[in-house]
Amino acid sequence: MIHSYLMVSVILFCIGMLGVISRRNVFTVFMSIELMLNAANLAFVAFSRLHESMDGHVLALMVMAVAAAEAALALAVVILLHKHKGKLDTNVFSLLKG
Amino acid sequence: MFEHTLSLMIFLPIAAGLILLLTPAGKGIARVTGIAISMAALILGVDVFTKFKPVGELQFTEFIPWFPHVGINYSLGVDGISLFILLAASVLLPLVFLLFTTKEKGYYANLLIVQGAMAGAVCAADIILFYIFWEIMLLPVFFMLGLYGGEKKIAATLKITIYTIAGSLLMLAAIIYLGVAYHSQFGEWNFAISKLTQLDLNGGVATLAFIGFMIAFAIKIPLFPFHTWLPDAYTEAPTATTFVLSAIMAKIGVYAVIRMVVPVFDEDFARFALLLSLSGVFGMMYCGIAAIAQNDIKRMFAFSSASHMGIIALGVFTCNVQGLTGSVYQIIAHATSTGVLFLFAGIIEDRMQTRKIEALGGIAYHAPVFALYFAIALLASVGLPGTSGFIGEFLIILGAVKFSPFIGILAGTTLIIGVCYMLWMFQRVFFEKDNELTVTFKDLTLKEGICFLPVVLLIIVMGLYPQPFIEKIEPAAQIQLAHLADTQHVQVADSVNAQDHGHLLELNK
Amino acid sequence: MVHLAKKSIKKGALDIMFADWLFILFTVCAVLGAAGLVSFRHPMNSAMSFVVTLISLAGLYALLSAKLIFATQLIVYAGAIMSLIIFIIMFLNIQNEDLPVEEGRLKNMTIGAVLIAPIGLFLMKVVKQIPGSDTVVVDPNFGGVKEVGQLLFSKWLLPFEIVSILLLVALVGAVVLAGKRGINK
Amino acid sequence: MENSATYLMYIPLFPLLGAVIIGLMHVFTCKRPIFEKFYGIIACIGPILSFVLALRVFFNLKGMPEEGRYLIQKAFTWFQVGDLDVAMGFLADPLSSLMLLFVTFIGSLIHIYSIGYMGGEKNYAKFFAYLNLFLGSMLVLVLGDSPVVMFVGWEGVGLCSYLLISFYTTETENVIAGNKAFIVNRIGDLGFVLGMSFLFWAIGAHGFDYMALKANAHHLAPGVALTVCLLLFVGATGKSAQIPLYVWLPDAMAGPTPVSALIHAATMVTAGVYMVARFSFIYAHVPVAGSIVAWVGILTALLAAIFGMFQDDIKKVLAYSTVSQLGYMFAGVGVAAYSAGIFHVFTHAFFKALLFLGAGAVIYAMHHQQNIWKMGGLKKKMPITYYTMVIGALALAGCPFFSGFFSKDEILFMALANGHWGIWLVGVAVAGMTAYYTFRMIFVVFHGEPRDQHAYDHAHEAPLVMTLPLIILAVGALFAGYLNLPAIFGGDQEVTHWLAPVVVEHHPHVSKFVELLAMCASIVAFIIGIRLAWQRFGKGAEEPTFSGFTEFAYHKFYVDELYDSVFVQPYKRIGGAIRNAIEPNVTDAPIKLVSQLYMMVGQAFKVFQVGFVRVYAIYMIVGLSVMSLILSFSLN
Repeated sequence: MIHSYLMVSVILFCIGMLGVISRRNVFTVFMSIELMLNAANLAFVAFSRLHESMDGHVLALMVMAVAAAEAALALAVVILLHKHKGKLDTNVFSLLKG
Repeated sequence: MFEHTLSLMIFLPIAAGLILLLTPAGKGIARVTGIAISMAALILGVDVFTKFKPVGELQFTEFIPWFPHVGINYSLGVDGISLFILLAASVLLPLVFLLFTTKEKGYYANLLIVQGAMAGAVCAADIILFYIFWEIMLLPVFFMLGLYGGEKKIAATLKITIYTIAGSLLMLAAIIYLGVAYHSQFGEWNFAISKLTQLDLNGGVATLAFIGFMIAFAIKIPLFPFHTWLPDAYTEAPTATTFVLSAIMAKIGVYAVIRMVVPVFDEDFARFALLLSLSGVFGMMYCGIAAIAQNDIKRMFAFSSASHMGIIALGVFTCNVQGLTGSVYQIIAHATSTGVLFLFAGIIEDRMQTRKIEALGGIAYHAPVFALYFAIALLASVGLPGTSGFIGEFLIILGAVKFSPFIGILAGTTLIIGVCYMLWMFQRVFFEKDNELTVTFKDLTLKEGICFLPVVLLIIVMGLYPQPFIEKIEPAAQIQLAHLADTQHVQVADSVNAQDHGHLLELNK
Repeated sequence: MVHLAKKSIKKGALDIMFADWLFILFTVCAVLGAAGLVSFRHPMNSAMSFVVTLISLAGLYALLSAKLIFATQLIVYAGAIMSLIIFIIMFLNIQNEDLPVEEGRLKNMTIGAVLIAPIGLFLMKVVKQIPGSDTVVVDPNFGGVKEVGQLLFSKWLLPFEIVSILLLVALVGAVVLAGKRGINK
Repeated sequence: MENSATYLMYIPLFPLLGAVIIGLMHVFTCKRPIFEKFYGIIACIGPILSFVLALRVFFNLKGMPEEGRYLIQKAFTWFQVGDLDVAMGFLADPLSSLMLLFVTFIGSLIHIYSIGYMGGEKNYAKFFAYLNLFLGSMLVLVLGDSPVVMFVGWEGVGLCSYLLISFYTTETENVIAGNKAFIVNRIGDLGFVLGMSFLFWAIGAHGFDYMALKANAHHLAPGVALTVCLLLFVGATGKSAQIPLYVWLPDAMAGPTPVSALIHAATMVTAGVYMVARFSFIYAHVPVAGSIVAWVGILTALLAAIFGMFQDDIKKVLAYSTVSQLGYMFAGVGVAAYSAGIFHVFTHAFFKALLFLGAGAVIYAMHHQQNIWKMGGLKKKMPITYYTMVIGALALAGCPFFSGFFSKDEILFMALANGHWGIWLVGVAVAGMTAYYTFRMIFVVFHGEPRDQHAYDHAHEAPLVMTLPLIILAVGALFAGYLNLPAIFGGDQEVTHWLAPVVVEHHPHVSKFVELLAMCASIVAFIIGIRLAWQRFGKGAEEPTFSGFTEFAYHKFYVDELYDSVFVQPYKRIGGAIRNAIEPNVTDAPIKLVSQLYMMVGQAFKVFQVGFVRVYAIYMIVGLSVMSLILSFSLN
């Protein structure tokens, strides 16, 4: 029973990864990351149910807090980048080149 | 004063340095802090020296469990060998803070950290603790060299980094091997140096560990083929850093050999002693000959320093008490003579804006006090009797003759080689005709003269009345050699049937 | 306890059926939403489809008796965070020409899927090997606000405080990053 | 303890203190000089006080029974490591007391002379500081009660010699001469140090002072004893300018003349002879070593005498004659005639100091002209100098009844008596050559017509502070020989008896006839030498030109050039090679290799650094994917 939930978690996680690596739109990439976080949350809750302990719930809460913080920062960065370059393409931002 | 004197000597400068780095203090405050802290360390050092009893065991011990389940503890202590390196550091470093006024805050902070870490490295009685301080000690040197060095500072920093990191890694591997060996022999974890000396190490892996240790320390000393980082680093580093490197840090390499390699790897040490001493002697001759061809005064001193370190290291490898005591004594003598010579070279560089020997000349006519101080340090460096340099050099040669007459004769050539390049340099810098540049040379100011006076007097006092120092060193030297002596007795006894024994071992396999 | 377990088995037949249906519904919605998220070209469409996923996930949480999480998922995630994202998308007023040209999107996604497939398969394999008991009815208060709250403020107090600092840092960071006016204009 | 004396340490201490005081005064007043004679007078106090103390030592010793005739003072433990226990100790026995007496006496005289000679010099105070330091070191050398303490003085005098040779530091040649002296001395010191080391490991464990060493000397194995003797002798050749290390002494004449007189004629250079006599308890056991010492000595005497015959610098002539006389001394101690050797040291100190000081007066009068072919006829202008120098020259040349005659003859006679025919023959020949070159110098300088009229007109007799020491030394050169009058002249060889408790020697019985014959041979050689000199130079002669062998000898057999090309140049060239070739290419190779390796690997990996975040994520995924594949298979 729990296994099905975990399977869903895995599927969502993989879709999130796919979004991160195959899309160039900043927003889509960002939301894909959020999706991966949610998939992890689902796994936490599922395990919590399995072990009948609520630590997983607490962790899920924390992940949400982190996601909120990440959203705030990431969106700020997106705004900044959009102001600088006027584009939402991740390929425009290639400052990491060695 | 109280029971944590050593900890205070270690952590006071480190803490002060870190605070300086983290706060927006100006360079004036940094320098005043440096003077205050190094003076405090000097007072503590003198306190330790006066309370030190001339026996061989560790004194002023401190012990705080740190990771007791793996046998790593915070344990400190000094014996007659580490005492003097500790003292050299605390006596000489105030000079640096007093004399060099133009540096930035980060420089003073780094110097303070180095001072604390060096004290830690020589006081550590636990090998892991030693390793930690050893690494802390090296870090600020990279910064000082890389940030405040001369023209080719990056290349020099790169060289010293590659060498010392390689050495450190080998040493770490060897330390871990020692811990594991102790665990397998005694069934518990322990990294205290005094415990590790009880290990019975033989076999290929032990030899590898020995080589690991020796390479790490040979790089630091530096012994002959590992010396190439030295001329560049010493030449490019700012004066005070060169001073710290040559006067104290190189000595910690020798100290580590005496303290860790000799008692722990007694058998391997005895086996490799001839090779090592050859390396020491050859390094002495090689660097001494190279020194004569240098036209940069600092680079010449760098080679001279390497040459002397070869002789100092040789004293350790002779495996007898005269050589070892001479070596420790020479450590202090060399710190006061060559270290001070580097400071003098710095003064010349500051005033003349050049280090080229050809560009100088006739300084003695315009700066008699400076010339006098310089000459005294130089004579100590060439080992003239009546100065500190002679006692150590004589004892080392004496020990080397006992160890092997051939090595002894080669070691004796240091008397000639040293004097050749030193006199030639002195002639071209201080004598002959002065030129437009050197006419403007200002003699030492009153402050500089007073700062250097104690060191110059120390050179002479240590030459005329060395016994108070030697009586503290000798018992410790005897203890370090005790293991070695046992080993040699066993070897002599075993040498007759060693071959049969070997066959038996193979059969058993 | 034995009594309770028996009761759950007896009563279970009908409940399980219903819960299974719900599970299937939520799962399909979540996966479809996620698929939409990664495949739509315009971020607005992606965001809307992501909202579907989030709400479905909230349903799944409810099925797992995580009441507090169910509520926070709806309020904080689907509510606050998503509205923030949508707000920003609308704020930037993204037109079609602003979007990056992604011609080989399908090809990319296929290759990506091939790359990711082994990871997914491996994870599934791991999941299958987790020793799981069949559903046991839990305490009715499991996952309630009070219980989770007590746990949060006793055992997890320190991490909780650290997270609060993290939020503060994020707040300051966002202000600093986005608050700069007139850069590069 | 009756043999302890607490005043011994003050003998070297007085001049050393003087050196410190004058040195400090010089440092603080060199910018604003004060009345210069002041320094000179302070400088003279130390040596004179030491001389008084030396007299006290002498009379104390004389009052003691012959067997226990020594005074000892252990000031403090110098250093003690393991078995090695060295005290800062001083020992006065007949040998050192004799040395003490003439070192302090001649030292004092030369200090007084220098007050006049150095007048008007720029670094007047510095000169006296060095001179005092030298005398202090020399006294440490003489008084040291163990080889190590002796070595302190040994190196100390070497240092002062360096400082004083290169005293006029603005001229590069002077500094180079100083360097040469110091470095060559250091080569000898290496022998000394090694000799000490071998000696210590052989018999030093029960005490490393002369008393203990002498008591244990019979434990020495013959091979070790020979090694020790030869190594110590290497030290002696350095300090006392013997083959092969004699080359520094002629160059050392670059220093001021009083320095040449004190250091390079009377005292320091005889330290080697003193040292061999000190260690006579070892040399006596190893006749082979003694023969080597004697032969090296007599060959040096011959070589230096040949060179001396062709020099044109007045001081160089005297320098080579010093080398030559030192050779005699070594021949003496080598044939186990220690007292004769030391006696020659004693007389030589007088007449050679006298000659140097006289030469100094001449140079002073001629305004620092040293070439004898620019002088001539000075007899009328400088009568005191002339007559005192003639006395000195007669003593040097071994004229009968002058001091040099007795001491030199004693050596030659002892060589003959101990069966060293060859040494005796060479010695007699050298005696003739000595007479020749000494009087060649006297005749050219003082007789004939002035060759440089201008300089001659300005020449004048030296002031009293300079002539007074000359006269005193002349008296010494005349009568010092009578202290050890051999039995054949009715004397009872007082010096030999005085030294007998210290040095180990035996006196073979030889018939009076042989003794007389040997003496006649010496006298004949002396007469031939002086006659030849008179014939050639007595009535004035022009500067000769050299060809063939004489040219070869004039250039000192090109030994300096040989040493330069065999030792100095290769040394510098190796240094240069290390600097230019080995350091950058060989020893730096590993580190260059490492950094190049890093560069190459870095270049290789640069390809992957495209700069797109997404691509980095893809790398990560690829890694994860591969790991997953592997793990999936391994999970089965």
